[in-house]
Amino acid sequence: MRGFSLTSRTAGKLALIGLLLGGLAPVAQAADEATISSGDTAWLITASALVLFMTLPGLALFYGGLVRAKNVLSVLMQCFAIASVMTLLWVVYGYSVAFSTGGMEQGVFNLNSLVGGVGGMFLRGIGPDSVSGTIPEAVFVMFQMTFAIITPALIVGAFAERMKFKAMMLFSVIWFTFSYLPVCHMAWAGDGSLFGDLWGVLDFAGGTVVHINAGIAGLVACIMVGKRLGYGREPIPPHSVPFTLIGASMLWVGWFGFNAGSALKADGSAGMAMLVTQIATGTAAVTWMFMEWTFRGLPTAVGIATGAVAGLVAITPASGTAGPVGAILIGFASALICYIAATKLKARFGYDDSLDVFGVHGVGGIVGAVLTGVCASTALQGVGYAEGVGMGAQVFAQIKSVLVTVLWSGGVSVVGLFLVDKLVGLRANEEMETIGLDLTEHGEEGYHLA
Amino acid sequence: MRGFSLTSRTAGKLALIGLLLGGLAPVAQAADEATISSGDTAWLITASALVLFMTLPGLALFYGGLVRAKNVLSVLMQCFAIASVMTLLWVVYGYSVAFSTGGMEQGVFNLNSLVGGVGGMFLRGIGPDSVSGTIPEAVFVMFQMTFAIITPALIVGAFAERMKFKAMMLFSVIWFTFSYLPVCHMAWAGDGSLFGDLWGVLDFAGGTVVHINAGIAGLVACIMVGKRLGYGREPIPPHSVPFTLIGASMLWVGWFGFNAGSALKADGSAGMAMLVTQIATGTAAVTWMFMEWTFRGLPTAVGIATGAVAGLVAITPASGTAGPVGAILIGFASALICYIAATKLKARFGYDDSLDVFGVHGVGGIVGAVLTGVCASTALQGVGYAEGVGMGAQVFAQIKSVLVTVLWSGGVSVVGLFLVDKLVGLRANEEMETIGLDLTEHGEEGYHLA
Amino acid sequence: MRGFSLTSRTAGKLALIGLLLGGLAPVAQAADEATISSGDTAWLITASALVLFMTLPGLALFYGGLVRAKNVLSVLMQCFAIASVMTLLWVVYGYSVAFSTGGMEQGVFNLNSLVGGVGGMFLRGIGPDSVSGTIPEAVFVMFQMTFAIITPALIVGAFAERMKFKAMMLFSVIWFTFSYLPVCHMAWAGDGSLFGDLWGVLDFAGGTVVHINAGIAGLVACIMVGKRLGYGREPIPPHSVPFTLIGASMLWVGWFGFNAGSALKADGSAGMAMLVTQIATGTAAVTWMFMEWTFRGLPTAVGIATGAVAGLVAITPASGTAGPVGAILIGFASALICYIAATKLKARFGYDDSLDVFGVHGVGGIVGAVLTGVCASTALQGVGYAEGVGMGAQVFAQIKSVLVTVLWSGGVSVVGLFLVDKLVGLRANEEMETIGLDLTEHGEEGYHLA
Amino acid sequence: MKKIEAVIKPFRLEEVKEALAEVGVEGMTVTEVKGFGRQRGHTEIYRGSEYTVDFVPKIKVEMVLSDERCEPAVAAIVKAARTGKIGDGKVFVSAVETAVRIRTGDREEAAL
Amino acid sequence: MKKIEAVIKPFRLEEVKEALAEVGVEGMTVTEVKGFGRQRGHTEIYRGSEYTVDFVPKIKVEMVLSDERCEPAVAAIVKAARTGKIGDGKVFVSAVETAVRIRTGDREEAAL
Amino acid sequence: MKKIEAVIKPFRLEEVKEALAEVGVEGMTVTEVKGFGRQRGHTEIYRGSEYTVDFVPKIKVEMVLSDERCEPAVAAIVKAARTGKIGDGKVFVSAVETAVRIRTGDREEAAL
Ligand SMILES: Nc1ncnc2c1ncn2[C@@H]1O[C@H](COP(=O)(O)OP(=O)(O)O)[C@@H](O)[C@H]1O
Ligand SMILES: Nc1ncnc2c1ncn2[C@@H]1O[C@H](COP(=O)(O)OP(=O)(O)O)[C@@H](O)[C@H]1O
Ligand SMILES: Nc1ncnc2c1ncn2[C@@H]1O[C@H](COP(=O)(O)OP(=O)(O)O)[C@@H](O)[C@H]1O
Repeated sequence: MRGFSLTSRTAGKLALIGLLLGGLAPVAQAADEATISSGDTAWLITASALVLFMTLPGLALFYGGLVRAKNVLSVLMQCFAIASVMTLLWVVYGYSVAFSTGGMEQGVFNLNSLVGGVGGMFLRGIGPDSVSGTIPEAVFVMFQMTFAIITPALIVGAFAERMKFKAMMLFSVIWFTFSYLPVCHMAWAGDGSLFGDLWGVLDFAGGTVVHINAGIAGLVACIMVGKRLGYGREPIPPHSVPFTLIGASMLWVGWFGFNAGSALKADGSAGMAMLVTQIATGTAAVTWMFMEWTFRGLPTAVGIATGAVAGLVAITPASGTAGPVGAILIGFASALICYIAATKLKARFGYDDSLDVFGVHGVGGIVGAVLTGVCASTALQGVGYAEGVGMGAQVFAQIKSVLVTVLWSGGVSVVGLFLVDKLVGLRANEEMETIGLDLTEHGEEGYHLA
Repeated sequence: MRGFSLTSRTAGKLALIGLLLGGLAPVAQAADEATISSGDTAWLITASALVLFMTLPGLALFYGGLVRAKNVLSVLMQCFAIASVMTLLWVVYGYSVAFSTGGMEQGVFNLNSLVGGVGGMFLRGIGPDSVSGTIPEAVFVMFQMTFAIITPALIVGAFAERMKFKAMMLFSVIWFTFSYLPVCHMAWAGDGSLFGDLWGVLDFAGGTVVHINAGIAGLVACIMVGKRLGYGREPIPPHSVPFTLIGASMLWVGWFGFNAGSALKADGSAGMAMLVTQIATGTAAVTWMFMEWTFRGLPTAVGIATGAVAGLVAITPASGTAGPVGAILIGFASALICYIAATKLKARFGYDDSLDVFGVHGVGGIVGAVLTGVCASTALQGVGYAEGVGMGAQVFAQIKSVLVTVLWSGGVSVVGLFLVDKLVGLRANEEMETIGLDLTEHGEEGYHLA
Repeated sequence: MRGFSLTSRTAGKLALIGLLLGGLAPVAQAADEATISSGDTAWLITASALVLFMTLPGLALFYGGLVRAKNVLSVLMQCFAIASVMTLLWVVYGYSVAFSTGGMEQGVFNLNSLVGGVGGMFLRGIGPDSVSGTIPEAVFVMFQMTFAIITPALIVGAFAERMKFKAMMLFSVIWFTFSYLPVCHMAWAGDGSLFGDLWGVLDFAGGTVVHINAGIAGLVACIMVGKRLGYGREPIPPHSVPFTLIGASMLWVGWFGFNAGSALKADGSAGMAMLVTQIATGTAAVTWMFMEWTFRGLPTAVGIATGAVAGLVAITPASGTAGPVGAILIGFASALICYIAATKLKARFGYDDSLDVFGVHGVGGIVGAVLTGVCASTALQGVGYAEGVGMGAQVFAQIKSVLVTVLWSGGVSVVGLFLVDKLVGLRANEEMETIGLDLTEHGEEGYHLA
Repeated sequence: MKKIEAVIKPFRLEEVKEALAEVGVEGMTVTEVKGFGRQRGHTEIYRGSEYTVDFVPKIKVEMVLSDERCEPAVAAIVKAARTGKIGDGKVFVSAVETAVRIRTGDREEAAL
Repeated sequence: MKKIEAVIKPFRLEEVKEALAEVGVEGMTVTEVKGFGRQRGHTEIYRGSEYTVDFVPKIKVEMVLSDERCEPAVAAIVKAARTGKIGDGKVFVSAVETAVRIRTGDREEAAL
Repeated sequence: MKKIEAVIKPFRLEEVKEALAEVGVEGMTVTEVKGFGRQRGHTEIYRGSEYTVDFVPKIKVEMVLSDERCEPAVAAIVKAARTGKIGDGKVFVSAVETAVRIRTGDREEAAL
C-alpha cells in the first residue's frame, strides 16, 4: 500500500508520551512490531463502543431534552443520520485523509503536515491481521471513527430547532471533509504533522480536533442561520430535563472511552486519564452549581449537567498529561469561564447558540487547550514537558494550535454554509419552525402520550 | 462429568476461523490448554454486559417506544421477565442442552448433531477455574446466556399490545427449550454439529440462531394471535419515538458485544467484527433514510432507526468473515429488502407484526445469512472460504441452514402456540386490549405526568 | 509517603481469595511486583465506568421514575451533585482515609483497624506509574471512587420528595466522612482491618460497606425527616415507570462492574462473580414476580424491577465466593424477605421510606451478608472457607460485621441529621413540598411537553 | 345558537366525528378529560401500596351550532358513542349568545 | 338544570370530590387547566435565560345538576376547596337546557 | 355576567393575554385542546403506515366577566389572535348566572 502507512496517531502520540515519561521503554518502536495485546485490544474495543455511546444516545439525549417537544426528533434524527453518514465517509476516504502518513517526515513542514492522501480509500489493505501499535488496525479505525462521528454531531446543537435537515446534512459532509479531517491530521497523524510533531502541541484526546473545531463551527452556524423565532422574547424551555440529565450522564461515562481510550493502551496513562477526567468533571459540576447558587439563587439540574460537560471538554486535551491537582484546576477554570460564556457573553452579543455549543465546547475547549500547557507541569502532578520545553513555550504552542483551529474551522464553516445556503437554503420557513421540525421535516411526532 | 465436555462453541468456531485465516497458529488447540487470557476475559465480560444491555434496556425501549402508552409497561415487563426466567432456565438445563458435546464426533451425523444432553444441569462442575478456550467457562456460560435471553425477547415485538402475559411466558419457555436450544446447538456446539461442522455454515454471531429463529417465531405468533383491534383502521402511532431511538442506539452499541464478542477473543477478528458491524449499520441506516426520502417524501426517525437495526441483524452472521466492502453490500441489501418487507409485504399479506420482528429480524437475518456466503470471498475483502469450498457451495450451505431454521422454529412455534392457547388462551380480551395491558395485566400505568 | 502505603484492598482481598482458592499461585505477592496487566486494567477501567453508570444515570432514573413529576429533577440533581462532590472529597481525603494502611498490622487491632490516615491527601504520590496489584493505582482509586459515589446516592431514595437540597448535601458529606470511609476501611483496607482481616468477614463487593451502610442511613433519615405530606392518605404513584425500568436495567448491567470488578482482575473469579450476579438477580426477579402474582393477583413492572435490585444487593457480598446454586438460594431468599420488608414491615411501622432504601438495600444487604457465610460452602458450589473456619464461624463473623455496620451507620446518621437539622433544617416547608422541589429548590420543571 | 358538550369514551371519538360530519357539523373542539361517575375506575399497585383511581379517561367534544342543527347533532352523537355499557357518557346542551370567527370577524351563524 | 364549573387548586380535588359526594353529586368531569389571576406564577432558570411563568396549574371540575342541588353543591365546593390563600379559584354557574345519557337515551334530570 | 370562550392558535396565547390585560381582564383559565375544522391537520409516517391526523393543537381561553367588559374583550381577543390564515379560531359568548370566589366567598362581579 504505497503512500499509506499504518504508522499513525499511535506512533505520534506514544512517542510524545514516551518522551515525556522518560523512564519507560522506547514505546515509539511499538508501532513496528506487529504484536497485538489482547488487553489493549479489549480496552480499545470497549472504548470505541463508549465513544459511540456518547453520540448515540448520549449527545442525542442531552441535546434532545433541551429543545422543545416539537423538535425533539429532529435533533435525535440529526445525530443518528450524522453517525450513519460519517461512518460511510470515514470508510470511503475519511480515515485515509486523516491518518495516512505518505509524504510526511519528522520535523519537516509540507502539505502533508496538514492533510493526508487518499491512498487508503475503502480501507484498502486493512484486514483482521493489520496492526496499529498494539491493537488491530481495525480497532484503531473504529476508535477514530467514533471521534469523526461525534464532532459534527456536536455542532447541531448550535442551530437546533430551525435548520433544514437537508442543509444540515450537506454542511456536515463539507465540514467533516474540509475541517475535521485536516485538523485531525495536523494533531494526530504522527511525525511531520503540524500540531503534534512540528509544534509539539499536547492534545491527548481532542481539544482542538473535536471541541474547538466543533465549537467554532457552531458559533458561525448559529450566526449565519439566524436566531430562532421568538428567541429572547418568549420562553424556550427544555422539554425534558430528565433526558438532558440522562444524556449528560452518558456523555460522562462514555467520555472515559474518549479520554482513557486515547492512550491506545490499557496502561497507567489510560488509568490516569480516566482519573483526571473524573476529577475535572466533578470539580466543574460542583463549581457551576455553586456559581448558580450564588448568582441565581438556586442550583439547577441543567446547570450542574452543563458544568459537568464543560469539565469533560476542558480536561480532554490534558487528560494524558495532567495530574489530580491539575484536573481540579482545569475543572474549576472551565466551569467558571463557560458559565460566563453561556450566560453573559451570549446575552451580550445576542447570537442564538441554542444549546451552547460554542459556550461549552468552543470556550471549554480553548480553556482546556491552554491549561493543558500549564498542567503538564510536574509542579501540578503533571507528567512534565518534553526535553528543552518549558511551560511558557508549551502554552505558546497550545495557543498557536488553538488559533489555527479557530481560523480553519471558522473559514470552512463560513464558506460551507454560504454554499449550502445557495444550494438548498439553510433555514426552515416560518410555518415549519412554528409547527416544529418533527412534523414538517420528518412526518412524525415525538410523543403520543394520551 | 461424563457426557458433558467443556469444549464448546469456542473450539468449533475458532477451529473454523483458524482454518480460514490460515497463517495463524493452530488455535484449535487453544481449548485444550487451560490458560486464561486476561485480555480476552476482560473483553468477554464486557461483551456479555453489552449483550445484556441490548435487551435491558435496549430492546425494551426500542419496542416500548413503538407501542401505545397504555401498553408500554407490558412490553418492558415482558423483556424483564424473559431475561429473568431465561437466566434460570439457562442455568438449570439450557447451557447443557445447547453446548454439551457428549456423543458428538467430527463429521458424523447423529441425534447429538441437533441437540445436547442434560449432563451439565445446574452448571454442574463449573467453577472459577473452569476454562473454555482462553476465557473462564463461567464467562462463556454468561456470554451465551445473554444470547439465550435476547432471542425470545425479540419475539415479543410481533404480538405486542394483545397477547396475555401468562401465555407469553409459557410460549417463551416452550420455544426456548425446543427451538432456541437445538438451533444454537446445531450452529455452535462444535465438532459434529449439523450447521457448524457438517455443513460448514458460517454463522459468526447468530443469524440463524438468533434472528431467523426469532423472526419466524414472530411471524407465526402474530398470525396465530391475530391482529390488534382497529389494526389498519385507526392509527396506532408509537407513543414515544425518543424511547425507540434511545433503544435503537443501545442496540447498536450493545451489538459490538454481540458480534465482536463472538470472536471469543480480543483480537484482530474481534476488531474487524466490530468495524464491519459499524459499517453495515451505518450503510443500512443511510439506505433506509434515502428510501423513505425518495418514496415517502420525508426521512423519518423511526425509519433510520429501523434501518440501523436491519443492518445490525444482517451483518451478524457475516461479522467474522466479511470485510469493509462486504459490510457495505450487506448493509445496503438488508435495508433495501427489509424496507420492502416492513412496508409492502406486511401490507400485502395483512398480518399484524406489530413491531416488525419478521420484517426486520426474519428477513434481515435471511439476507445476512445468504450474503455471508458471498461476502466471505476475498474479492470482497472477506477472509475467504474453507479449503475446497467455493462461493456457490458456501451459499448453498447457508441456504440449507436458513431452511432448517425456518422449518424448525416455525414448527415449534405452531405447536407451542397451539398448546398454550388450549392451556390458558393466547389473547387478552377486548376490554383488556381497549383499556391497555398495563392496567389490566399489571395493575400499573406507565406515566403519571400531571 | 510515610504512613501511607499503596498496598490496599487489592492485597487484602486477593490474599483472602487466594487462601480460599488454595491451589492457585500465591497472589498475595502480586501487590509487591509492580507489573501492570493490560487485561486486568482493561477490565477495571471498564468496571469503573460501569459502576459510575450505575449512579449516573442508572440509580438517578430508577429513583427519578418512582417519584412524582414535580420532584423528578430534585432526585436526578441529588444524584448528580453527590457524584460530583464525592469525587472531590475522595481525591482530597476520602481515598486516603479509606485505604491508607499506615499503622495496620496483620492480626492486630488498633485505631487503624477502623480508619485510615490522611497522609495521602490529594492523591499525593500517585502517578501514571503507580501500581496497585496488577492495575495502575489510578484505576484502583477510580474504581473505589465509584463505590464512594453510589453509596451516599443510594440514601437519597429514603427521604425523596421532601428533604432540602442543602440539608441533603451537608448530610451526605458528614455521612460519607464518618460512616462510609470507616466501614470501607474496616472491610477492605487489608491486613489489620477489623472485618476483612481480624474477623475474616467475606464481603466481596460491598454488602456491609455499601448496602447495609446506606440502607440503615436511609431508615434513620426517613424517620428523622418525617413522612411526606399525604403519605398513606393519597396516592403517590411513580411518575414514569419506564424510567424506573430503564434505571433498574442499567443498575443490573452496571452491577457487573461492581461485582466482577471487585475481583480486581479479569480472571475466573471475576467471571464467576459475573455469572452468580446474573443468576441471583434473575432468580430474585422471578421470585418477586410470582410473589406479587400470588398475593396481589398481578405481576407488576415496578415489582419485578425491585426484585432484580434486591437480588443484586444480596449477591454483592457473596459474588466472590458463592456458586450457581448458592446464587439461586440468595436470589430467592432476598426477594422473599425484601418483599415482606417493603410491603408489610413498612406498612406496619409506618415510616415513609419513599423508595425502599432500607427495605431493599438494608434488608437485602443483611440477607446477603449472612447468606454469604452459608453459600461459600463447597456443598453449595461455593469456593469454601478459610482453613480452620466452618460455616457456623463464618456466619457468626458475617453477623458481627452486620451489627457493627448497623450501629456505626445508624449512630453517624442520627448525629449527622441532628446537626444538619440544627444548622439548616432538614425539611422543605409545606408549600415547597406541595408545589414540588423541582420548581422551589431548582427553579426548573422536569417536562414541558406541550 | 347552541353549544353541545358531549363526554364520551375515548375510543368512540372517530365514530362520533364521522357521524357529526354526516349531519353537517364541520367544526369542533376536543379536550382530554377525566370522568367520575357510575363507571368504576381501576386499582393500581406499586410495591407496598395499592390504591383506587376513580377517574376514568374521557373525551369531551364541544361544538357550537345553529339551533336547528342541534337536535340532529345530539342524536348523531348518542348513536355513534353508544356501546351500551356503563360509562358511555353524557350530552349537554346550552345556549350561546355570540360567535365570532377570528380570521374574518364573521359573527353568529356565519362564524360557525 | 345548571352547570357548575369550579376552578380549584389541584391538591384540593380529593376533598372537593368527597364533599360533593356528601351532597349527592354522583357524576362530574375534570380537566387539567392553567390559571391566570392574582396568584403569581413562578420563575424558571435555564442556563442563560430566566423567565416567568404566569400560568398556575389548576383543576376544573364540571358538573351538571338539577336546579335545587345547585346551591348546596356550590357551597360544598367552596368549603372543600378553600385554603384561604390567593389562588383558591372560582365557581361559576350557568344554565343548561338539555342533558342526555348516551347509554340509555334518558333525558334531562334522569340523565344526570 | 358573560363567559367568553376563545379557541386560538397556541402561539398567539401570549399576545391574547396581553391584549386582555389592556382591556382590564385580570383572570382567565386556559386549556390545551385539539381543534377540528377547515384547517387541515398533518400526515404522519411510521414505517409501514401513513395516516392523517385531523386534529390540530389549539388553546382554549375562558374567562367570566361583567356584561359591559364583554365586547371590548371579544374585540381584543379577535385582534390579538388573528393571523389571517385558516384556523385562527373562534370566540363564543354565553351567559353566566353566578360567580363565587372560593377564597372569600365573594359573589358575582365582586368575585371576578
Ligand atoms: N352530572 C354530571 N355532570 C357532568 N358530567 C357528568 C355527570 N355525570 C356523569 N358525567 C360524565 O359522564 C361520564 C359517564 O358517566 P357514568 O355515570 O360513569 O356512566 P353513564 O354515562 O353510563 O351514566 C362520567 O365519567 C363523567 O365524565
Ligand atoms: N375572570 C375569570 N374567569 C375565569 N377564570 C378565572 C377568572 N379569574 C380567575 N380565574 C381562575 O381562577 C384562578 C384563581 O384566581 P386568582 O385571581 O389567582 O385567585 P383568587 O381565586 O384567590 O381570586 C385563576 O388561576 C384562574 O384559573
Ligand atoms: N362549530 C364549532 N364549534 C366549536 N369549535 C369550533 C367550531 N368550528 C371551529 N371550531 C374550532 O375553531 C378552530 C378553527 O376553526 P377552522 O375551521 O379550522 O378555521 P377558522 O377559525 O379560520 O374558520 C377549530 O380547530 C376548532 O377548534
